[in-house]
Amino acid sequence: MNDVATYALRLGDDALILSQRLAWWSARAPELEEDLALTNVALDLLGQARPLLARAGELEGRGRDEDALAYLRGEREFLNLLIVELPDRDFAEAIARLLLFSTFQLARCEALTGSADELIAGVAAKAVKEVAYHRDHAVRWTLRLGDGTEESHARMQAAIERLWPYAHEPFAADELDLRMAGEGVGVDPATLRDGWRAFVAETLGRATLGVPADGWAPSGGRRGEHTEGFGFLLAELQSLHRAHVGATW
Amino acid sequence: MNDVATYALRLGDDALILSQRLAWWSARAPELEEDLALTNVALDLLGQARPLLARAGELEGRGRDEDALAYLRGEREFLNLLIVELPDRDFAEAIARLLLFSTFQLARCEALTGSADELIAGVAAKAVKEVAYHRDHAVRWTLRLGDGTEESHARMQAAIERLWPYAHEPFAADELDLRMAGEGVGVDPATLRDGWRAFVAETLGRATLGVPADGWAPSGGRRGEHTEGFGFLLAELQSLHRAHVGATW
Amino acid sequence: MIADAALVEAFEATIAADERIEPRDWMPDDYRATLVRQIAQHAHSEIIGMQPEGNWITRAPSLRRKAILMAKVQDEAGHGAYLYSAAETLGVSRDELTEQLLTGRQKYSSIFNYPTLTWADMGAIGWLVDGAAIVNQVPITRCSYGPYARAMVRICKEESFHQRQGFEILHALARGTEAQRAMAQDAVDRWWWPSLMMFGPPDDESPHSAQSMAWGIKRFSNDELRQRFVDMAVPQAESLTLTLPDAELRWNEQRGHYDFGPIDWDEFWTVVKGNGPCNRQRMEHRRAAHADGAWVREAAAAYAAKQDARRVAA
Amino acid sequence: MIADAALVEAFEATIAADERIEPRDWMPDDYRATLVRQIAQHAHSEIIGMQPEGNWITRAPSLRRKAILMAKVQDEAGHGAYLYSAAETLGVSRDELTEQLLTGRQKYSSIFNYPTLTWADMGAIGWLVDGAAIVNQVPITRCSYGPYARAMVRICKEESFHQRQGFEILHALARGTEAQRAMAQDAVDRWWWPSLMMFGPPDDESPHSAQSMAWGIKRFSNDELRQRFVDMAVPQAESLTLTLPDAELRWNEQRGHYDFGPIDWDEFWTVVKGNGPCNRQRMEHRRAAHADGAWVREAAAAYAAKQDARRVAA
Repeated sequence: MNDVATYALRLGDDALILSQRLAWWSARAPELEEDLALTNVALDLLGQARPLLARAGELEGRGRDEDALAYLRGEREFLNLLIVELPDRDFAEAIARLLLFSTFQLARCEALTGSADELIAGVAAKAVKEVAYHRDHAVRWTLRLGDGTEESHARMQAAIERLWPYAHEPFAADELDLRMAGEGVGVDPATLRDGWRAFVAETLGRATLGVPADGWAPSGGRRGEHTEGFGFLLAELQSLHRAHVGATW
Repeated sequence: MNDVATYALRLGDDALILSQRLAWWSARAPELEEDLALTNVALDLLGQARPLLARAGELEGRGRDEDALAYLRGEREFLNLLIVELPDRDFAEAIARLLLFSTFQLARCEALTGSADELIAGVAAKAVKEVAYHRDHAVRWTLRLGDGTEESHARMQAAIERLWPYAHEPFAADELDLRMAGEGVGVDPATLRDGWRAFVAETLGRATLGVPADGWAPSGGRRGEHTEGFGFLLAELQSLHRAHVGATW
Repeated sequence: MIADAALVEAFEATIAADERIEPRDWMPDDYRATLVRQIAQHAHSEIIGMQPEGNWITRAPSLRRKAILMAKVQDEAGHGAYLYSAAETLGVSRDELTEQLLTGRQKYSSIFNYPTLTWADMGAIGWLVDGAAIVNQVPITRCSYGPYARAMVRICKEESFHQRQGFEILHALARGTEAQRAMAQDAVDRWWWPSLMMFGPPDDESPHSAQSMAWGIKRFSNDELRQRFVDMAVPQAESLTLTLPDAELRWNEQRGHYDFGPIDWDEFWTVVKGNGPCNRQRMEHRRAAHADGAWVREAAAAYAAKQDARRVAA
Repeated sequence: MIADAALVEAFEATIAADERIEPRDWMPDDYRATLVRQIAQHAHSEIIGMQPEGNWITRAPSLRRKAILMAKVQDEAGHGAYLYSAAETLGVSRDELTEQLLTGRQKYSSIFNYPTLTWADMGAIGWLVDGAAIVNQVPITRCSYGPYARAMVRICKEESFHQRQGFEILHALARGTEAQRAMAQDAVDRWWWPSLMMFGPPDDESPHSAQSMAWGIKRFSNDELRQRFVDMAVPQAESLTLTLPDAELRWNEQRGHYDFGPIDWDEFWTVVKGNGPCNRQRMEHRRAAHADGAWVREAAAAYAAKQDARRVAA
């Protein structure tokens, strides 16, 4: 795959995999309105993923469409960040992840509206509004949970602590990121870090939550080195498609 | 598939699917010895399943081997009883299921040692000893949990209640069962019911546990109508094999 | 309290004129209770109905189908929300209704007590179950109770969209591989009879129907609606090149309708009474989701109370 | 308490004669502590080591491979059990050792803090990780402490069986489809360097080694064992037609050994200190399994106590 295709695939995989995780909440959310809201987020992300995967396939030029890329790659070929693939153990983790990721994603989308790749720019422009809503939603719940009951505060703090290590990877630029930034296709994510940190810290502060200490910073998603749970996510996602080789749906 | 092939497949699927469920306990059991014991049971069952699936494939005569039957059938083609496919929510459920199923399976194996199908007879003869151990193991834990602490008693009673409805299906003979019994290949499971009930009731009594009332009696496994969780079990079981069409391992 | 004769008269005149009763209008207690029961059951059906289809979201076989299915399940949540709001106009809170569902005192449609065993069930549910729902619900858009009628207008529009999507799923499968075609036929075989049962017991065993008809809540009898559904489904099945699992199904020139075989009412009552394949599972799932979410709802309430207190203090 | 000079002399004579110290023999406190630490770490490694391989049991690609993998993971549980028994002969209970593991005061081998990302990792772990373990452990079959030495005889036999199975997995993959071959090479690329780290820090940074050598607990230095492993692995890699990810790897005629590139000791220490990819996950998993099983262990204890009481009463 060429650089732009790989770059589009990274963006698409982030959205696809988080959408898959959020879809789990369908018929499981704490209240009906939240079921609607989380599914909305999942649908927005899926809507972002599809043209990005299609674009990656088109640039690759080997005839792979969005479904070939979603359903017929193995664990080591997915390029999403680790933070989007972690399973949620409770609602606090779903919200903590959405806060940490959508704050990053929004900044990335804003930067990518100027991408030299028209498709990427177009998806980003559309996504800015969507992701701004995701972030607002996460902020609202962070406040409610952080400044709610003793239990919700403890759970939300634990969720933030658990996810914090995975919030470093998005900002660690590799050579591809730098080349793409240089060519005006992408953005150097390191440049988004300060703004991200300021926003997250302010939100956590308002929610009476502490900002965790930095330390362990796992990475590997961009190289296809995922967490052990990721293979199970893919097994489920791909099971039906793979069981019917060559079928159309 | 002809009758004997289908019959062998039913027996094989019962063993394969329970083995898969028990394998989940690896590195998750309450103590090291129990990790060893549950894996032993799972290994025994897998060892029973393999020749039975192979025999089904051989009788079918379409070139399907044990792996083709295990990995390349869909949800609707598996013929195992529902009780073996249910996920365990705690250790009490694992034990309750093992008690209810292995008591049935032991009686069935004893009957099948005289099967007109040599392979089935041979597998049954070997399995009698293994399944007798499984049942003993389940009995020992039923006593410990039933007559242990207040919590363990409550959990074990709840587990028995939860699984009880699924303990009727094994004894409901369909036409294939009756034909196979008539031809001396199989056994009419209805004839095993009284012995099963006596043993289970006596064990529960010794464990200070109540025998649940009969009522709801779900079935469908023998027709390939499974519980909704079964598709996820298969997705996991088959994921790797299906991802590499035609590969050997 | 004895109703004022003038109020009764006004209510009856509104019904007679086929106009709408609105929340602030006087209405008989039985009318209110009947509506609450029916709207609640309908709302609960939407909520429980999310489970069998939600079961396939993570495994949908293409991204396009996944998006459509997610949106559909989301619509069901939305329908549940409108309907709870409609019920609230009758003076019951959503919390009360939820409680009634979770304790089993109010029902939901029995159709959702069947499992979704394959992807083709997404097609069969859309085509048959939503199809039957539409036949049931279109007359309710003219229901005498305004909020219910208006909710139903919106719901029916979306349901018909869902029905078309279900039909498309089956259409693609029926024209797909041999395995896909078999999957489609199997799903139709399993969902056909339960769909016919969705219209409820035969007219001669449906005790509440007459009063509901008189009140303009119900417009057609169970058997009339069932016939309408069969008449609609048969040609659609033909265009899908799938068969319906009823050897007695044939056009009756004289009646101008399709005749169909006897329904297994024993099965119907078994499922209604709680012994369908998934009754326990559906309720356990809903209770678990509700229980798991309790701390979140408490947090939201506590936060709101704190915010109010801050506003007052400021 | 000051040790009796005769006891010290007897201990040292046993060591000098390369005979075995047995549980009832007198031994220096430090000797005992060193052994407890080493055996416990070894036992914990077996227990934690069940996780990365257990991760693939439910997904093994053939029933034969599934059975072999289940049996292997079971053997690891068995090894853990022998080793805990060996440690118990030194006066620590399994409960204490479990506590030390769960609180992080005792370690397990860092190799298990790497994830198993594909099926080929089952091959690479068997071939490289078990291979390295065998090189480490074979000398321990001659350890001065009898119970540990004897446990190790049995363990080494099984490990060498596991190593062959791992080699076979890779062999099948390397001769399989293009995707399988790539999977095998990728696994070897990821597991090679961590396997070399299994022998511990270089000799000049391994403070405890000298005393362990003097006591006959350790027989060869870390670097000697590492070299032995490399010398063994290189021709095996060739026979697998897979490459090892080290451009500096080449035969050194003069030394009669393979030279190899520098090891990234920063990575080693990062993982040892708890920041490998899976340290947290492994510990959380073990703690959760232990906590989830607490009620079961309590029930077993309560039942046993009741049985004892009944026996006494009878």
